[in-house]
Amino acid sequence: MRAQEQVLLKLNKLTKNFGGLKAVDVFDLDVASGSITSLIGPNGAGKTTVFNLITGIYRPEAGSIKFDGRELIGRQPHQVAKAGIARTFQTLRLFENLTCFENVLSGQHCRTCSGIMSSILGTSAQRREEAEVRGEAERCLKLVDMWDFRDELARNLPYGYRRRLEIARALATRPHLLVLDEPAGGLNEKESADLMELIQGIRDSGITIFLIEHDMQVVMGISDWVAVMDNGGKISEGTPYDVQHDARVIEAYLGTDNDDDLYSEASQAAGQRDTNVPDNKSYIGNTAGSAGEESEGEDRT
Amino acid sequence: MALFIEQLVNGLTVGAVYSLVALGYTMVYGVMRMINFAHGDFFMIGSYLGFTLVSSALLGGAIPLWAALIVVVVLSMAGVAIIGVIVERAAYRPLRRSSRLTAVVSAIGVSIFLQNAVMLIWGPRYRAYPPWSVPSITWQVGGIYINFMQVLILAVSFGLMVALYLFVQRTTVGAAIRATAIDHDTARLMGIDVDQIIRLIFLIGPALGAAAGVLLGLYYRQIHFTVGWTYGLKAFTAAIMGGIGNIPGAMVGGLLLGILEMLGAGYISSAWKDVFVFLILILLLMFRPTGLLGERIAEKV
Amino acid sequence: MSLLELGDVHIAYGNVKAVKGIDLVVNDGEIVTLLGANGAGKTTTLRAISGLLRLQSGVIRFGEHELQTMPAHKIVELGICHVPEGRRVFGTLTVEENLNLGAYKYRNDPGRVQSGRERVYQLFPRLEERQRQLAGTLSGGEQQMLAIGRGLMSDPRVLLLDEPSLGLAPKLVQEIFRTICEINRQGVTILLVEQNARIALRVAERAYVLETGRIALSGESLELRRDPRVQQAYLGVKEAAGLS
Amino acid sequence: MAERMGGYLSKWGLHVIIGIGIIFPHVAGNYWIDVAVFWGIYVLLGLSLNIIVGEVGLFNMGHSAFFAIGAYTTAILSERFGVSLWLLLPLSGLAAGVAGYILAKPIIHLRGDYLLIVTIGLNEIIRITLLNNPWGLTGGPNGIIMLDQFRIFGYAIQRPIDFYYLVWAFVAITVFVLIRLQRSRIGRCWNYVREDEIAAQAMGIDTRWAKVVAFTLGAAIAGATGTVFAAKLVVISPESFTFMESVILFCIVILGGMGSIPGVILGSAGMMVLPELLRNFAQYRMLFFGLALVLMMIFRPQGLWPSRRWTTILREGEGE
Repeated sequence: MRAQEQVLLKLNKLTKNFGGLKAVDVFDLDVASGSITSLIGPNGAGKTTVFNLITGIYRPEAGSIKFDGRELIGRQPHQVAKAGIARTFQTLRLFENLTCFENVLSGQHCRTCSGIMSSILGTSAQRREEAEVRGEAERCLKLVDMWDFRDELARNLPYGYRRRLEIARALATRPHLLVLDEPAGGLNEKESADLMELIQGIRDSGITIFLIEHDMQVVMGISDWVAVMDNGGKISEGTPYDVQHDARVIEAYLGTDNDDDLYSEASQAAGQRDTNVPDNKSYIGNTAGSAGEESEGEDRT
Repeated sequence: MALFIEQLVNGLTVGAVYSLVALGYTMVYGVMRMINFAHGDFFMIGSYLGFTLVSSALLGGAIPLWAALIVVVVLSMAGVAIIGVIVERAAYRPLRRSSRLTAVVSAIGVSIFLQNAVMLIWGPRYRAYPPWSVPSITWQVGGIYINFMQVLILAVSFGLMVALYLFVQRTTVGAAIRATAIDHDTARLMGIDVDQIIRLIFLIGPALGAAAGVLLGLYYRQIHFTVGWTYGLKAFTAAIMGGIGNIPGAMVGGLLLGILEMLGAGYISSAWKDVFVFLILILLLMFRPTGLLGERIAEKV
Repeated sequence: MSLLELGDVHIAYGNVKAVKGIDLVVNDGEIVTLLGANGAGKTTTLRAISGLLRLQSGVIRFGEHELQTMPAHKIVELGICHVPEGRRVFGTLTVEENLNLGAYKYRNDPGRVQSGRERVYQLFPRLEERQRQLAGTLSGGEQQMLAIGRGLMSDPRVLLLDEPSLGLAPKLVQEIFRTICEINRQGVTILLVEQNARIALRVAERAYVLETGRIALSGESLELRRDPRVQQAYLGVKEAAGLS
Repeated sequence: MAERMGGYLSKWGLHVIIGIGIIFPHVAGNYWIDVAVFWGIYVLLGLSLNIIVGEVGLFNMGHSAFFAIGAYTTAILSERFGVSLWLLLPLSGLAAGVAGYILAKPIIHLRGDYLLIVTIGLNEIIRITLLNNPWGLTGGPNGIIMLDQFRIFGYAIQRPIDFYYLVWAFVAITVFVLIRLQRSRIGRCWNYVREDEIAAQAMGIDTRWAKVVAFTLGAAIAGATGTVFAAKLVVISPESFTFMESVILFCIVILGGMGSIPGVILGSAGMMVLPELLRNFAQYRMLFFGLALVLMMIFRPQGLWPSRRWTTILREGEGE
């Protein structure tokens, strides 16, 4: 069934080293057009590096990235954006001292063309374009339900809204593929639920979604396809259900050690603590807890 | 060949002075990420203090001339170190949390203030160290001439640089300086009083600058209240060449700059030597954007 | 018995309030954990205790001292040590230099520094093997060991640990937490901030749950683990059930 | 004009200021009119540097190099070939702009302080080159004497009052152009680059291009200002284009408030007019001036008239 779907983004034998350390190691993945595809894996597995390779921030040592049939390797980040891939960042990168409206306007830059002269002269073409740009920004802000915040500086927004604003900004580039790096990081349950709805809405509007996420509730709830990464390589992929029951995935997340002795020691110290350890499988649902704010590349640079 | 070696020795002499001044720039930058534009003026004040001390009765002959000169250097260093600490407290500490450019303008204000203060105290005209302040001894080594001042400059500069290097690399306080340069907050968590470290930096840097000022005053004899800018700019260039924030870098950068300058003067023309130096700087930075020994800064994404 | 006490602590970054009135008590000898999502104010609270942040209002009491106006280095001298999130070892310094800096307040007492290092090497033998190596070349787990070891060098009465499990493989997390229990047994009181609620609630006696700058829940770890709200929000129990 | 300045001033306030500006030279002495002329020239230079430093956040401390290129282009072409100043105005701008483009292209990727020293280096290279009188073009340290003036239907603009109106007319035009740019796609993209370069790239902005455009435009405006300066000063020599000059321009932008047009106008007043006002203190005036700069930064780090956004960050920086 999967073979029949149209592939929008095709990663083929992607490899990236940082000073001898293989961050991404012969990684393959297809992202089907119109799907929500998730990339999961423990911290340091290389997920964010894959995103940085796709969006042109890093250049791979080997492999290819085909987007809609065209090769992306060698393109600058702004060219990738122009080609139709928009992204958000794990550690938010908003234009902090600009208003929400101005933040979203930035997405339209690569879809417009007025230059210095027409801006100075205020030609009719320029004014028309400006009106369109503003209209589009308004649409994107309203889409994420943030129109009321349009004149607020990005830095003054509550955390949850900052995440949404970044998505709105990315949408303003009118992408075919939206790449989200831990969109639910730091959100509470209600905010995560709203976010899932938002992401599904975006997908339904025809934009393919590729995301990294630690919150398994989000991943399993909305993904059509899940790929699992560990140590730079893909260890499993499939539907959410398949992945959850893959022994290799459970191992990657949990390690194989039995951790009973830790707790018995701890309980000796405390006197009387519960040593009842739940079985490994349920732990998967909890990896939300280990979602870090750190960038993955850190250990490697 | 003789010309080459002669210019090399001249270059090393001037370069050693640049290194001393560059150390002040680099240490302040390393710890505070700030360019202290007033640093050249510490150098200039040092040369004026030295001038006053030399002209006074100090060189009366009670102690040998070279020892008296060392005393002059030490006293000037102490005087300027006090000024350095005062400047830090009054003009920089209140700005520590503001933007870096704010601190740059404040430093420029300090520089204008110090220059004019010196002008009011010592007068606007050129001053000259008395001719008897330096013994006119010249040695001939393998076909080239080396004079007393060159030996004194090389000995004092290298002595100070080795001492500084050992202090920073081998002592716990030195490690605290390096730690503060890496991360203020974590340094504070170690129990390091960051304010105290910064005060220490503003004691050492200006003191080294003052030593350079006295030495160069003795070497060229003529001093003026505006030379701080000229030499400050050279030393700043040296610090950047070596990789700003890096202590061995400042030493290497200073020596390299001195040698380049003197070779440029010898082989091209002294009118164009600074053009030659800046061209090399620009070329260097085009290929090594963070200087010779500067760390590679890879921005975290 | 309370060793460290926070009373109605408020903290803001600019005009964004991060902590809105926290009361918290840590008793001598305990392990207490502070749980909550990203941005709930956990790290901010620790930074306020260690003097890196100023309070808007409130009191932080440590024994007979009031910490809220004290500079960070004085707080270290009193015996509170904060091991920051993300390890923050000094990468271009050697392991040994890092440890020595941890004992900065004993810098004039080489014997004390020496014995401190021996204690750390006993807890983390791997650090001894690498004492001459630059800290930046250590693996993530080793860096975490170094960060904790460096903290212990000041011989603290209270250790503030911020996310010691962050970015570590599960096996290493267990190793680190085993050592944390060991340190506690040696008499060091521990205030632990963790996102990994499951493991934190196992080693801690009591826990506070922060939500957007306020304490939402608090109590014995045992009770909290059975509290359905905690199970749902932090342990994923509901989802776990849904999975299988 | 009035409606465009509306973002900064009430319409009424603007009219009053324009009114005062028109009346001023009729009540003031020639000395103060001259001060106002130089103020205007520094406003033009400050505005041009503000594009680079304030809008895009590039540390350029060698801006007087472009000013020099413009002034020398004017002086040389006017004296040797008798080219009219009205023609030289765009020509000098073009020359400086082209120089800016060529010089900026290979160095624009440098970060903060490294770019700062390179621009200082360029400034020095150009100043020393002018000083060394290559091919006998620049007249060495004595410079070039330029006798031609701006002429309007044969009327030579020579008196201070004429210059006053000329310069401030140029200021008005430049302000108009810059406000248009600030509110356009180009101006916005400069701010995106200043705020976060990586995010700007991810939004599809060619940040290198944006920076080079800003640098070129800033250099061009400074170059055109060089023509006005040459006409006013008569003697063009390297000492007008030193590193110190660039530092003053840099201070104007920061003192006024980065990215703020009225800030530049006030900042130049601070850097040019304040020392004149301090003349009563005779030899102490520069001492006070240095002190004033420090105090300004301590008590008003966001600048005299900050643009809206910069206020917020600096205010919060203080509070922490």
